[in-house]
Amino acid sequence: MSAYTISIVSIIGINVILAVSLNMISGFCGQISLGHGAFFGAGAYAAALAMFATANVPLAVVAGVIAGSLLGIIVGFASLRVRSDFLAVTTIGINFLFVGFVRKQSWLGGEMGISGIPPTGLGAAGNMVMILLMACATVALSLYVSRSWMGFAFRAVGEDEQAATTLGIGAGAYKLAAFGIGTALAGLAGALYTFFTQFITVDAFDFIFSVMLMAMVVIGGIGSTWGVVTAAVGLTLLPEAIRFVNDYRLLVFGGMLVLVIRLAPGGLAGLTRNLFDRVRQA
Amino acid sequence: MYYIDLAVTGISFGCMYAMMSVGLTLVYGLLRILHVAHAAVFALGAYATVLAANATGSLALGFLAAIIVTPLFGMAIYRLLYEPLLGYRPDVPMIASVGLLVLMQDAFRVVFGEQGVTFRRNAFSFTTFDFYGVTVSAVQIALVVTAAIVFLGLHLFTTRTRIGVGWRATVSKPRIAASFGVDPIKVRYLNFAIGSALAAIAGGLVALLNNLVDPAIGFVVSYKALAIIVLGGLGSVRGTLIASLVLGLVEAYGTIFIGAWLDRDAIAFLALIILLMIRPQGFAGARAA
Amino acid sequence: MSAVLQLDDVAIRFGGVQAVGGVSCAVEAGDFVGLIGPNGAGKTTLIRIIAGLLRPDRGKVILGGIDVTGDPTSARVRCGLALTHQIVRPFREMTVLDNVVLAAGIGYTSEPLRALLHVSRRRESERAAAILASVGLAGTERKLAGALPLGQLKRLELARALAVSPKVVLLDEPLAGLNHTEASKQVETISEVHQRGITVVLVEHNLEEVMRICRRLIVLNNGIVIGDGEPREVMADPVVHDAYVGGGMVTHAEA
Amino acid sequence: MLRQRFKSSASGAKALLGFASAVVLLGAITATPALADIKIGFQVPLTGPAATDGKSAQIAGEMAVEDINAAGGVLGQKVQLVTYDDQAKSDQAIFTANKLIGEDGVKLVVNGSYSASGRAAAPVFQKAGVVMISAYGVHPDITRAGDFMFRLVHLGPPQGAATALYVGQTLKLKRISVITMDNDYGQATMDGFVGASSKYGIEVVNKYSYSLKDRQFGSIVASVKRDNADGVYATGYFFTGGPLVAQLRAAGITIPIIGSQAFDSEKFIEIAGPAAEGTYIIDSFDRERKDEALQKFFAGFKQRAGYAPEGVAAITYSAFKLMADGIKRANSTEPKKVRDALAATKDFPLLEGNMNGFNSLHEIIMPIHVNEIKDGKFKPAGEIDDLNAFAPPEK
Repeated sequence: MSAYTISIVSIIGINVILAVSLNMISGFCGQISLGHGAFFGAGAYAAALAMFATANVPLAVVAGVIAGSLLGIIVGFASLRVRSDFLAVTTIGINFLFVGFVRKQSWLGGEMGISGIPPTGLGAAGNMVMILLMACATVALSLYVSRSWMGFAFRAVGEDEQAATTLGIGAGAYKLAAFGIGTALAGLAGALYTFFTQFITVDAFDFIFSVMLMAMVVIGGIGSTWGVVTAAVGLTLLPEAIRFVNDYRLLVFGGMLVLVIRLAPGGLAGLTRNLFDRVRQA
Repeated sequence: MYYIDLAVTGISFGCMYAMMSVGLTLVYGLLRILHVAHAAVFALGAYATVLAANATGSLALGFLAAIIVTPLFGMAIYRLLYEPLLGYRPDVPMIASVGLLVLMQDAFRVVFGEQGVTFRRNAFSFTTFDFYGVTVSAVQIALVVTAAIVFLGLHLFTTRTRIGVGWRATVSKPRIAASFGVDPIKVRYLNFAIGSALAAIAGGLVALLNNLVDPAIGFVVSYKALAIIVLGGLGSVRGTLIASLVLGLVEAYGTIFIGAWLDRDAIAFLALIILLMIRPQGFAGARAA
Repeated sequence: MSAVLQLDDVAIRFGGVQAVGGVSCAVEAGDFVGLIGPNGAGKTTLIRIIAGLLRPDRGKVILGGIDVTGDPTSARVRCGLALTHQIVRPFREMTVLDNVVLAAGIGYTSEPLRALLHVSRRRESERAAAILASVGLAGTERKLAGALPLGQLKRLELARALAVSPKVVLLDEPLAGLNHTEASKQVETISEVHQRGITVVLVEHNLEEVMRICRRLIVLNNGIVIGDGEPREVMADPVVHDAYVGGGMVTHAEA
Repeated sequence: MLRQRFKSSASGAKALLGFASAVVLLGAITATPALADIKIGFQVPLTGPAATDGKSAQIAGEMAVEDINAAGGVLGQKVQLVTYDDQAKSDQAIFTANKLIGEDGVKLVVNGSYSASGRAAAPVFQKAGVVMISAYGVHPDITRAGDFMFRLVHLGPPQGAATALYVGQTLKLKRISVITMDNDYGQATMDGFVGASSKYGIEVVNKYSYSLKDRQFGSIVASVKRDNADGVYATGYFFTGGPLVAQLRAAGITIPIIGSQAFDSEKFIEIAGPAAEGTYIIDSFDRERKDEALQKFFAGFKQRAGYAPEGVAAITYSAFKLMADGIKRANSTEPKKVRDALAATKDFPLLEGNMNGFNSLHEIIMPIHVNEIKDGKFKPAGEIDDLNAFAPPEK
């Protein structure tokens, strides 16, 4: 396997974790978050610091997960206080605050970022395998959650919070749970990203990146794990496979986002379901 | 003098933010959509101003071109993007709007180039006045004066003219307004037209102030204006005006006094998040709740 | 018999208006109570307080002996309270069956961690199907809830309320918007619910039906209780009568 | 909700399919590679916030390769450019580096991007034994990644130190207000200036900073006015420096303004207009040098891009010329031999002037040229040739 394949598979794995975890917050539980990059970044920075302190990979993963979910639960508490459209703006705000804060922190490398992060010792291929395993675990978790009573309750909260409450479902607790799980996974992705690049700068976690993640979720079909996985893989590969997409990346992604919402709001998942229904009818 | 200089800066920032955001808040008030692509309208206004001004040699024609082109664009966004999505929850058109902004921003880059465009003749940009040691530039004065005219005009329009009253009524009580013969669809187009035209004027003025229109010009608007209209209590024009001025001043002083640990963009959002935690319904209260 | 639902001097003010001004009452287990009053009497406010959507300025709400005044709605539901909304709120994108299954799963969903650890819905599906049949919705299980007509949605609302295994159900205008046939069907179902031993508190404008099925009537006016007791006796009380006539509400109370 | 309406999306499916096939078709047309002998990898930021510089670098790179091939290529072989967009982001840089190594089998690379890219790509290339010349990435980490790394631009701190020398000794300014752009380039350069300032008797009156996205500097301008300093030193790019200088002058501040290297663009003069007059730009390239290659490049670039080349373009062009020269001197495309040839470079003519060579860390050794804006043009305002005053770090 060439170094190129290894790195593209690694990035795909990381993007899958990010998109699937965002889908748990925004798709399953209906809490639109446009600041997923912040949790990703928190995990990456925490893992980087942990690697410098201990050079212990599991510990760094744990640090990333904790940092991501801590920030996530704080935002989750905010989500309990604000209306849903305020939440989108609040999460954008969290993203800008995170970037604006880290930029100025010399202990986090400020603008320079953090480089020379100790390697995991697994090599590029080993890292890739680790990333893939984590991505598979994330997908499995997502599939499990959507089948469990928790996923059921998430759907209820996402659709009508008050109605859910009258069925004994504590909407607040579930929103926190969604943010907690989703952002913990984003933190995990952050740690893996740190292992992959061994060098992080805050620009990698900006608002535009969060928008790209949301694009993956929406294009894949909000709420559908497999749809989102497909979109994450496809949208990561597309610029690689097609030169035109590479040169006009934002044009294409933005355009796809608009077209999908406008013409096929169910995303890829909706399209397949639709096709499947028609085949069955025929 | 120094603090007055900063205040002048802050007020002119504030007026600029107010004109950028008022269209956004109008759209929200009417349709409950966070019209993020308003930033693309703003950028289009800036490009139209500079390109038309350079082509004709007249700044006035530049602005005229901008306030002709952008309302059309704004109304097209409503017709082609938002109207078909009105039945969905508000997140859906918002995400589409974000997509449109990203698309437009890259389109500006492709069409007008990475380098950006500058005014060929722009004496206006470099004219300043000195009031007892406080320096005020012509563009700053233009910003404040335009904002004052615009907001006063908006106020008069919505209280004194038939169509304006109908518009305001539609925003607050759509059904009652409809029963009095106000066509809600017309009002929506009017809403987008006026909001877009205001953004275009703001865009043109910012273009003058920077003497540069680059593809990223709208981006700052997109997120800062969002913060502002939430601070202003979504849908409230007066709240937006107040929030803009406050944010302008906070930024003007904040850049100097807290710039060492937080950058300017983050200041707006820090204020936003603090406010939302204390008053989840925003400055202007429960009007949009 | 002990009180399943007890209000203790509950009061709330909105601005200058005393919407509810010190209401105390106890609903015994197995009772069937109608809560009535003219428009603006404070019924809706009181229901919102009982449901946990509003917090009273003073007083207590006690459910099955537990003070739940500070608890959110979901916690009250777990204490044995069930609610139906005046305006129906089904999960429109779920099937009818899923709507009820979700309610029947309250044992899992009341605790996110427990919800995460359980997957099987078989038992709840069976129970939900039975409940749907009991309210006359058999055959609609696979339809999307959003596709049901209003009459059926009202019954779905009731089915969901039953599925949480409540001790007491609070029905907020379950007949509103129904035609005559639908209404009498719905009344029948409610009676059956009561016969199963569930305490019912019914808020309804349709006084005729209320008089017919309730065992006890509580009348609110201007935020206070002006009558409480056996329906016919209460309606015969001149104070109640005046309030109703004075409130502009022509009734068939004597009919 | 979104899931609600998927039934109505049949037309959507068609439209999407149509769009996708159009994209695929376009891709097929543009992706056919031309066969060539020596591949040189090229990482440039074509999208994202660094696209302005990336575009110039890309044009310059293409011109360089065309010029090299027009002159008969290298070792009798043609040079082929393999360009990838790294968005000036670290993950994309790693990604495209691996792609260059693994897919394209490239052994020689020019990184025409910012530090974030160069820093991330350097260890990857080093490990694979690929020679990389960073054209204008200023972070020290790039060359520290190993001996296959070279840099053609002065490091941030030496640039800053040279600026202090020029400000203190040539311009003889004592009290300076400094304005830092918040990115690695802006910060590193400013650190060099502040660190060396006391050596030349400069007092830093006050420090301010702004973000890459800022175009309005009212607060900073008001503060600088109050500082009452002898001069202002600002780091930044032309698109931030242009508005900054215009606003400083508009506020009636008449003291000398000294700008950092990335102010170097015709666009800077265009944006700042008459306010640009008298601005000093440190490490800006001498456009008037009587050099045939320079004048030819200047005209060619302008014709091709529609605007005059800036420092970034010149240095990227030079990077390719140097790479070709390295191959020639090594008489091989073997990376190790090219590396040794490059390390031994002496007095090589870059577009910006002759470079003396590389130090042990493969940092460039070369005098720093200063321009001053006069009559809307870049005019030479001296050389800083005390090489010891801004010596880059050694291995």
